[in-house]
Formats: sequence, structure tokens, C-alpha cells
Amino acid sequence: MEEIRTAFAAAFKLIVTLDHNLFEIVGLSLYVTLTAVLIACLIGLPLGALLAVGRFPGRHLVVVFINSLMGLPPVVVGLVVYLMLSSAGPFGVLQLLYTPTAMIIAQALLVTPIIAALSRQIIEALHGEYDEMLRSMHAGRMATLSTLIWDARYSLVTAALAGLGRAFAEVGAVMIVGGNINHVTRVMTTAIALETSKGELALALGLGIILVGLSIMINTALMSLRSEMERMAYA
Amino acid sequence: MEEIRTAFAAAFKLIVTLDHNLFEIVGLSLYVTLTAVLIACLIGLPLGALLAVGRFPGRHLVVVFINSLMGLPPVVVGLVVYLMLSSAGPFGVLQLLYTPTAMIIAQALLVTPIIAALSRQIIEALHGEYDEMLRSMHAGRMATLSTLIWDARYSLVTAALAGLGRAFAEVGAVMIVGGNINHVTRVMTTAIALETSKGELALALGLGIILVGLSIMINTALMSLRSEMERMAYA
Amino acid sequence: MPDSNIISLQNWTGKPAQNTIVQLEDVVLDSESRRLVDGISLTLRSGGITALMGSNGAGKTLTLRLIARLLQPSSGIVRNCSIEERDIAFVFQRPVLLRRTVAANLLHALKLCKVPRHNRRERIQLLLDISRLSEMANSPARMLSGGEQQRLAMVRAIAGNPKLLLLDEPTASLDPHATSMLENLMTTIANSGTKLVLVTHDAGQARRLSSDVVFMHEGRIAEHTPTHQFLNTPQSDEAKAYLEGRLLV
Amino acid sequence: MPDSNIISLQNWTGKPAQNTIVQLEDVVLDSESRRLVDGISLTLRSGGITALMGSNGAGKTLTLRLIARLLQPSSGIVRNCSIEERDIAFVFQRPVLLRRTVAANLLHALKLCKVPRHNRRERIQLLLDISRLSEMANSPARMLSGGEQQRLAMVRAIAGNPKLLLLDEPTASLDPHATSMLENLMTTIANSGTKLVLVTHDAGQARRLSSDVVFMHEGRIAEHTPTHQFLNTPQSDEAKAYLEGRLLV
Amino acid sequence: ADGFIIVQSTTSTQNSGLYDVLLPQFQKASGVEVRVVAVGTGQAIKNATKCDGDVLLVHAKAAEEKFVADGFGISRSDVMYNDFVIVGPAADPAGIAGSSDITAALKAIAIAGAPFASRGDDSGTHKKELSLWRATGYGPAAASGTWYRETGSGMGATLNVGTGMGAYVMTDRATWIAFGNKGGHKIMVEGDKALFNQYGIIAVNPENCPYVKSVLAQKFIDWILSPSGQDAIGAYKRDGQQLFFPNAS
Ligand SMILES: Nc1ncnc2c1ncn2[C@@H]1O[C@H](COP(=O)(O)OP(=O)(O)OP(=O)(O)O)[C@@H](O)[C@H]1O
Ligand SMILES: Nc1ncnc2c1ncn2[C@@H]1O[C@H](COP(=O)(O)OP(=O)(O)OP(=O)(O)O)[C@@H](O)[C@H]1O
Ligand SMILES: [Mg+2]
Ligand SMILES: [Mg+2]
Repeated sequence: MEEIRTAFAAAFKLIVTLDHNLFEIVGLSLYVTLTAVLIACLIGLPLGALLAVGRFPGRHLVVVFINSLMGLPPVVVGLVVYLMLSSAGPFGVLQLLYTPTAMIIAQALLVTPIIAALSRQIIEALHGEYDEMLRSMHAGRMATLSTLIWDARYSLVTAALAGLGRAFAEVGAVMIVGGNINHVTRVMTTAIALETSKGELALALGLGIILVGLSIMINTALMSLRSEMERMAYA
Repeated sequence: MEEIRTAFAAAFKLIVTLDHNLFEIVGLSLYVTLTAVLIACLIGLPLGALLAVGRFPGRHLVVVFINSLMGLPPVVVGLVVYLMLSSAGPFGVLQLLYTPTAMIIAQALLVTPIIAALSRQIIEALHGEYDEMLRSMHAGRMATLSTLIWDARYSLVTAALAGLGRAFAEVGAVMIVGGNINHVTRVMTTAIALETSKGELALALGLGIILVGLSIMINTALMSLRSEMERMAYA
Repeated sequence: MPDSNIISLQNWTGKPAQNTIVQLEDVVLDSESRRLVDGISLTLRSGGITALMGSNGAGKTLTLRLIARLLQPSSGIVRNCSIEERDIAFVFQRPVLLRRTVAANLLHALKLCKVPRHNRRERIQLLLDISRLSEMANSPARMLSGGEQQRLAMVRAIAGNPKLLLLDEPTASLDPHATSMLENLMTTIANSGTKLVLVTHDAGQARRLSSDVVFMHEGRIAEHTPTHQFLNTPQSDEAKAYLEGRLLV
Repeated sequence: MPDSNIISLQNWTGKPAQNTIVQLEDVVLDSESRRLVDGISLTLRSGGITALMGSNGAGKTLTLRLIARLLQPSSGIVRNCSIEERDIAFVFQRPVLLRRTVAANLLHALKLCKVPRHNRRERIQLLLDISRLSEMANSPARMLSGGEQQRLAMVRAIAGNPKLLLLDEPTASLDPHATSMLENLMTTIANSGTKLVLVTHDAGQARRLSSDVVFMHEGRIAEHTPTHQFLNTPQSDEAKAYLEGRLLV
Repeated sequence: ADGFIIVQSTTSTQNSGLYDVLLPQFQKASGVEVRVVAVGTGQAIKNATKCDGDVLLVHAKAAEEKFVADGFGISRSDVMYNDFVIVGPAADPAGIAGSSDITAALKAIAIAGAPFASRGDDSGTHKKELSLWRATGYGPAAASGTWYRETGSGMGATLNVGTGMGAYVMTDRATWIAFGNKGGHKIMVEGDKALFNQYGIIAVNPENCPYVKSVLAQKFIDWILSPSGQDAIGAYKRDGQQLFFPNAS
């Protein structure tokens, strides 16, 4: 329990001393996570919308499959990406293993199903309401998707935040494909895992506190942006 | 790449030989995960509904906070639960560390915010539609919550599945509080992590394939149950 | 919908005496950009039907919502006298039905009204008979036709024997037969001591049912007079224009 | 809503010639439990207004949805002749509006109709004028009053100059002035060669506007006759009962 | 079983499979179940400090002695040893294959700037590696992020990185022999006396830790130090090679 007190002190100290290592790690965490979530949104949102709207055979199976992929184990994703990118693998020539790019790929793979599954749910609900209206106005496939995504955008923020949370907290996959290499691919979560394995529980917790603090900051920023947009939309 | 072929072979062999260890591990995984998600639903659904419906001061902050907690790092949750349950910790007398119960606690902590945040989103949308109707019928707080949860139940399944996915794939927290003890607290994900650290990548991947297969089976079962219920509701 | 049903359904507890049940005093409702309800004062006494008329956007629905306390006024007072909040029922202009069957919608309402378990079955059947929806008892409520939905919303609202019933264009999408049945039902309910406030654009309906008309224009009450007087010799220019189907410029 | 607006809005391309535009042949629609539309055959020719009448639940809305191809018939054929699917517009009984401003709802419709970018602004203003919603152009559409929403849905539907306009009780919640304006608008549109199918429970409205009445009963067409004949000497018992506000037992 | 104890252990003993043969033998002899928590040496010591274990089995002599001196453990005994080796890619960019001089080999790596994956996790192995670097006069910390890669993870993970990026790695022999993802890597340097690796065992002190099962813990320690335990260690082979050499005094 004493560790928890010490942890806050450690977190505080790291921040006020503007610890250089900390900033490097935080910066890389943000870069990797935000890029991965952005990619996941770009793929997951339209995919979710398509699954919500489309009426193709096997749609139900695809939905169940995507839902299941929310339970994709990070270690497995890490391993598959590792095998793909390793020098012996098919994309070995790119020499991406143990780079931030590899970490982004792994996280995007993990997060895309989450965003797709959740946005499928959200957009399906809206589609139930809009379907006949849009069809009576002869909206094509693209127009239907964009109208639904746009009108559901405030709800979709929550789906994106769920993806962000997963990516931000993720350690198993980035550890394998990034290697947690100091100054190169070390991010907040892998640093926490490292300090834990060293038995530096207070420091690990301190980093954890900073990570949660960051998460709160990002969420606050996004939610303010969202309410600001909501306000502006009718200003 | 060859590993991926080998992995499928390994997975196949484990299954057809009815490997005893595998069944033990799968059983524990299912027990821990399903119990944790059940607890998380029992707390998270009403909490989400309350946040969707309630109009108390600071509600917005609580919503942002719960959204942020979707990004709670498993290692941090693991550490906190560890410190609580450790013999030196406040709940040391219970001697729960390195037991499945400890793993359930850690996973429930991780998953509750996810279910709460997502169900808040889903129920808020429904509440926008039902609010005046329910108030005009003088529904009390409890009746409002139960009506909303019941009428949103098919959508809430997706929130529960997201939580299930997270719990099922989770390794960092259960590793710390469970200790990955053979025959006692070893689950699918910790077994995969162990095989990875042994360099047995094909076996690790094979276990991962089985895990994903299980996830698909659970999702299929739940979605069929859902459509069955949907059909029955109006039979 | 034989009359005997309607009578046996209702066990109206209010008495026909003319005691005040709701009072609005100088009620104002502002949106961010403009004044929507502009200083309404109104006293509703028990029994009888008051018609609430006025152009689209005059503020009729908002006034009903203020009376039902679904909205808080920006200023002014809405006061209940001799009735409690739970004695007020509302039939919305665009009824929202639960994603359940017709019968389950009624059951839900009965539960909220704390109708004892053993009475519910019988009560549901009665309400289904009144609304002529028995055949659709097990259909999803949201698949009903427009008029059927409106009828369901009506019987759902009277499930709890309210003392004040707020009706927002309840016959707008009903066929002639259903309209006349519903008008009979409204009269019966009003005669048993329940107060009805009826929003309608149908002057004939106001004439047939209401004792007095509150006429609204741009958020204000332009006139409040007995029905025959309102329809034959409207006082305000706005009311004259409204009744003639003209636009007041 | 001066008449000049209405005329300048429309650049109706259809000619008043009486060519067939939609044909229904023995159309049946079944739900899991019962037959909802029961063998409808109907030919719609361009121009003029056809009223579609019948009790609540008779199948009027379903018939419109079948014509608009929003529903697939269980059997039978719905055929478009000389018009394409995109020439059909629909005003729903309970209009669904986008979660956007009034103006944005119209803009969305104009984009879907492929109105060129530089014409949109002007066009929106025109539609706002017709519906008298200019002042609310920037309000969220879903906050409009019932009647205002119905007016918005109407102008949204005519944004693309349809050749067949399906109207499901479009004046149900309009005030008298808005009703007469909308009736004028419907006449103007019909005169310019667009076919209107108007669901209404208002015999007076049918008399004022329509040339013929399709009367439905329990999913079937009970009679299809010129309006004056339908209203004065209805052939079927069902229509007689309907017009008298009786229930046919 | 007659109860169980928890052993906080380093990972190499677990990953090499030693426990899988050792523990069943002990359980058969004593009826006591042994539950192994295999974590980094630092974490194992920390966990034991917090009384979350009955026995500590690691390989970091200085830290172990401090653990005992601080009163957390009763006494420390040598159990077994093996040795560290340097593994590297077949291409051998630093040209150190076959060397038995660790200092020279590390120097060669530093001069060549050949990738070297260090655990960088303060584990026993990492501490040993740092002490070996100190002897060379090269401070690898300055090169961290370039050719010197601190993986900040366990032995297995570091080996995965090493084989993945073609880097040299220092590992204990047991882990290497049992390791499944060797890729093209081979042992490059072995046999230097400085590479000696001693494992010790400690019973957690019950004076600080009320829940510690001292009696069972001592039973396990006594057995492992006894001839039957030591013989079992010596008999354990993978691919025909002995992984650990018992040396209890
Ligand atoms: N939440 C709101 N925010 C802003 N304006 C609103 C809101 N609700 C209603 N209004 C506006 O207030 C005015 C009055 O609305 P109300 O719904 O009371 O009209 P009404 O008299 O019931 O009309 P109708 O006959 O069309 O139903 C309308 O112009 C409407 O656009
Ligand atoms: N999807 C559906 N499944 C089952 N029954 C349906 C469905 N949609 C409509 N119905 C039923 O079909 C009948 C006809 O519905 P429809 O909406 O066409 O009536 P309508 O003539 O438009 O009536 P109203 O005047 O009340 O609007 C109704 O009894 C309705 O309950
Ligand atoms: Mg209204
Ligand atoms: Mg209809």
C-alpha cells in the first residue's frame, strides 16, 4: 500500500523534473497510439457502416466474426505481425520489425475490429430510423453511408474512444513487434511492464498514473471538442 | 511464415488429441473471463444507464472519467490488485493472490469501465427518445433504468461482447495477480505468453488460434441467443 | 367499442366540482435564440374539455409540456392544486411506443400506475377492446399503422385513471369512425370529472367537445373564451384569421 | 406563400398527357401472421391527384410503400412505366428528419437530387419560403413543432421535381391556413403534370383536390371511382360505413 | 495433497522445463504441491519481500544476500549452477565465433558496432552482463538505441528480439538450449570462467510474514538440497545436454 503513495510521488517527480526519458516515451506512445487509432477509424468506421447497412449473404457471419475479433489476443497479433515482418517473413525486406511502424500496424490490427463492431452497432440503430427516408430519397450506397456516419458522429466518438483506450493500454503486441527497445520503441505500457519486472512497483505504478492521466486528458479534449462541435452545429 | 502452418497443425493436434492440459487451461479461461464479464455487466450496465439518465452535477466529468478508464492499462490494474491482495496488503488475510478469484477481480476492474462507457452511450441514445414518454408516465428512477436497459438489450449485447473480448484477450493483469501457475492459474493468454517467451512460436500461435476459435464460438452462441430472443419476443 | 366498456373501465375518482387543478402564472419559456412561450397565465378547473388552438408553432405543444412539468419554465410558476403530478397523463402528438408488443406496452403502463398484478390481464383486455387493437395484441407496437399507434397511445394514457388528461391532436390520423369513437370516449371521461385539455386544429371537433377555447398566437394566449363565442364571434384578429384559414401578416 | 413562388419553383418536366406511370398487378403482401395487402391491382396515370382512403389499418401506407418500392411484394408485380425510380418522392405519415438544421435537411435533399452546387442556396431559400420556415432555417429540424416538421418534409420531397409524389396524410397536423396553402401547392404541382397520390381521412380534402378515390378495406381495394361519385354515391358497403363514420361489422 | 507452497522463481528455470520434472518428484516424495510464479529476478525478490511466496529461487547472488541480510529470508543456499553464453547470428559480424574470452568478444562487438540485444531489465542476467561490459572499458549505455538495444524484457523475449534482428544476446545456457525460436543463431562465446551462473534458494522469513508456510517451505528446500533433489537436477537433459549442475554444499 505504501507503494501507492510512493507511486504518486514518483509520478509527480517525473513530471516536475521534466524527465527527458519520460517525455520521449510519452511522445512515442501518443504517436503510435493516435496513428493506429486514426488508421483503425479510417478502416473501421466505413466497415462498420457497411455491415450495418449492407444486406449481402453472409453478412450475419461477418458481423459475428468482427465481434469475435474484439477478443483478438494482443500476443497473437504481435506474433503474426512479428512473423510477417521478421527478416525471414514475407515483408522482411521492408525491415520494419522493431520500429514504431510495426507497433502501429499491430495496434491498428487490434483496434480496427473494435471500432468496426461498435460502429456497426451504433450505425445500425440509426439506420433503422433513417433507412426508408434515405431510400425514398434515392440515396446511393455512398450517400447512405456518409449520411449515417455524419449523423451518428457524436455517438461514434465513444466507439473511437473505446478503440483508443484499448490501443493506449495495450502492451502485449507492441512488446513483441516493437521489442521495447530503449530510445527506439519503448512506450508507456512497455516501460511499465519493464519496471514491474524489475520489482520497481512504485515507479511502474507512477508511470501508470501518468498514463491514466494522459488518457483522461485526451478524453477530456475529445469530449470538449465533441460538445463544441455539437454546439457549433446549431449556432 | 512456416510457423503459421505449423501453428495450425499444433492447434489441430492439441484439439484432436483432447490434450488434457489444454482443456484445463481453456476451462479456467472460460471460468475466469465469463465470471469477470458477468460481474462487470452487473455493475457496468446499471452504472452506464445511470450516467445516461442522471442529471447530477459533475455528471459530465464522471462520463469523461469512465471513458478514460477504458484505457486503463492491464499492468497497472494488475499491480493495484496485487498490492491490495498481497500478504502485506490490506486484504492479505484473504490469501487471494495467485488464485482464479484474484484474476476475476482484476478482469472485472478492467472490463467494468468498458461496459459502463459503451452502455452509457447506447442507453443515452434510447433515453433521448423515451425520456418524455417515461416522465409523462411518471416512471421512477428504477423503472426508467429497467425499461431502458430492457428495451436496449439487443444493442447492449455488443457492449458486453466488447467487454468479453477485452477480458478474453487480456494477459497483463492476470499474469501479475494470477502468477501463471501451472494447473492453478494458467489460462490461454498466459500460456501463450509463456510459450512465446520459450520461443515456441508455433505452439503459441496454435494456442492463439484456439483462443480466437473459442471467441468466435462464444460470440456465435451469444448472437444466436440474441436473435432467438428477438424472434421469441414477438412470437 | 360499446359504451358499456368505457363506463366499466373508468372508476374516475375526481368529482365534477369546479375546483382548480393547475394554475399557470406568467409562464415564460425561452430558447437560446427566441421566446417560445411568452407570459401565459391560465387556470384549469376539474372536469370538462378545454380546447387549445392556434397556428403551427404557436406554442400549444410546449404549453402542454409545461403543464405536465416535462419542461421547466424560464420564469413564472406552474402550480398543481388538488392533484398530484401522477394524476396527469399525456397523449403526445407523435406518440413514442416501447419496442415491445402492443400488450406489453399496456402492461408496462399498468405497472407504472401500480395496478395490482391480478387486475392487469383483464384491464389490458379492456383497453385493447376500447382501442380495437385486440387482434394486434401480440404485434410489435411500432409496426402498427399511424392511426393504430395513436389509439394505442390514447388507451395507454388513460390506463391509470388520470385526473388531468393532456391530448395533443389525438385524432389527427384517425379515420372518421375512430374519430367519433374517440370523441365519445373523451366526453365520457370528461363527464366523470377528469379534466381534458385538447389540442386540435379542427374547429368542428372543438365545437362538439369543448366548453372553452384557449387560443394561442406566437407564444401568447390571444384569447380564452367559451367555445361558441370563440367560433362564432372571435375577439382577436389572430383568431379570426386562424378560423378563416388566413395568414395574419 | 405567394403563388408566384410556387410557379417559379417548379420546372415540371412531365407533360399532362395521361400516360401510365406505375402499374400494380395483383400485389400481395404477407406478414408472418397475416395478409396485409391482399391482391391489389392499380394503374396510376400521370397528372392529377388520386386520393387513397380507408380505415386505420386498411393498408394505405403499405400500398404507398409498395409503389415507392420501399417494400417488396410477397407476390404480384409493381411496374414503373415512363418514370424511373428516382422520379418518385414520398412524404411520410411520420416524417423522419435528419439530426441537422432545417436548412441542412434541405441541402441534403438537394445534394441527393444532384442539384448543381450554385443553384442550391437559392433553391433552399425558395423551399424555405414555401414552407414558411425561413426564420427557423438554422434551428435543429427535430425541434420544430409537429406541423412545421410536416411542412419541412413536404418541401424536402418536392426538392427534386418528382414525377410521382406519394403523400401520406400530409395535412394531418397542419393548421387551417397551412392546410389550404398546401392544398394549393398540391393542385399546382398536379397541374404541372406530376402525379400525386394522397392518403387522407378528410372527405372534404378529397373532394377539393382529387379526381378519383381508391378506397381500401382490409388490404383490398373495395372501390376505385371518380371522387364525386365516391363521395355522393359510394358503391361498397365499406365505403358507405367509412364515410358515415360507422364501423362495418 | 498436503497443502502447497509458492515459489517465486526466475524464468530460466521454468522456461527450460526443469520444474516439470523436478516438482512431480518432490510432490510424490512429500505430498506437497509446489506452485511456481516465474517472473523477473527483481520482481521475484520484490514479491517475496511482500510475503507473497514461501520460497525464493533466483540467480543474483548479491541481491539474494541483501534479501537475507534485511531479514526477509532465513538463509541462502547454493542449489546449482550453469553458465552464460553469447549467442549470435551465423553471419557473425563481430567475428567472435569460437571465442572463450568474453571480454575480448564484447570489445569486438562494440568496435564492430554489431547489434547487441541486452535485457536491460535489471535482472540477474542483465546485472551480470553489465559487470562484463565494465571489464571491457566500453560503456554500452551511451550506445543505447543504436547498436546496443535494451529490450527491457525477459530472457525469452530478448532472445526473440535477438533472433528477429540478428543481434548478439547473452543468455543462460539452459534457456538457450530449451529455446524454440533459435533461427540461425548459434552459441558464439562460451567457457569463460566469468560466465559462471549460480542459482540460490531462500526460505522466506516467517517472522515478517504471518502466512508463510515455513514448515512446507523448509521441506522443499531440504529436499532440493538433498541427494535425491540434486540427482534429479543433474539428470535433467534437453537434446542430450545437461542444463543445470547441482552444487549444494
Ligand atoms: N427545444 C426547442 N428549442 C427551440 N425551439 C423550439 C423547441 N421546441 C419547440 N420550439 C419551437 O417553438 C415553437 C412552438 O412549438 P410547439 O411545438 O409548441 O408548436 P405547436 O403550437 O404545438 O405547433 P403544431 O401545431 O405545429 O404542433 C415552434 O416554432 C418550434 O419550432
Ligand atoms: N411490418 C409489419 N408487420 C406486420 N404488420 C404490419 C407491418 N406494417 C404494418 N402492419 C399492419 O398492416 C396494417 C396496415 O398498415 P398501414 O400502415 O398500411 O395502415 P394505414 O391504412 O396506413 O392506416 P392509418 O390510417 O392508421 O395510417 C396495419 O394493421 C398494421 O398493423
Ligand atoms: Mg404541436
Ligand atoms: Mg398510414
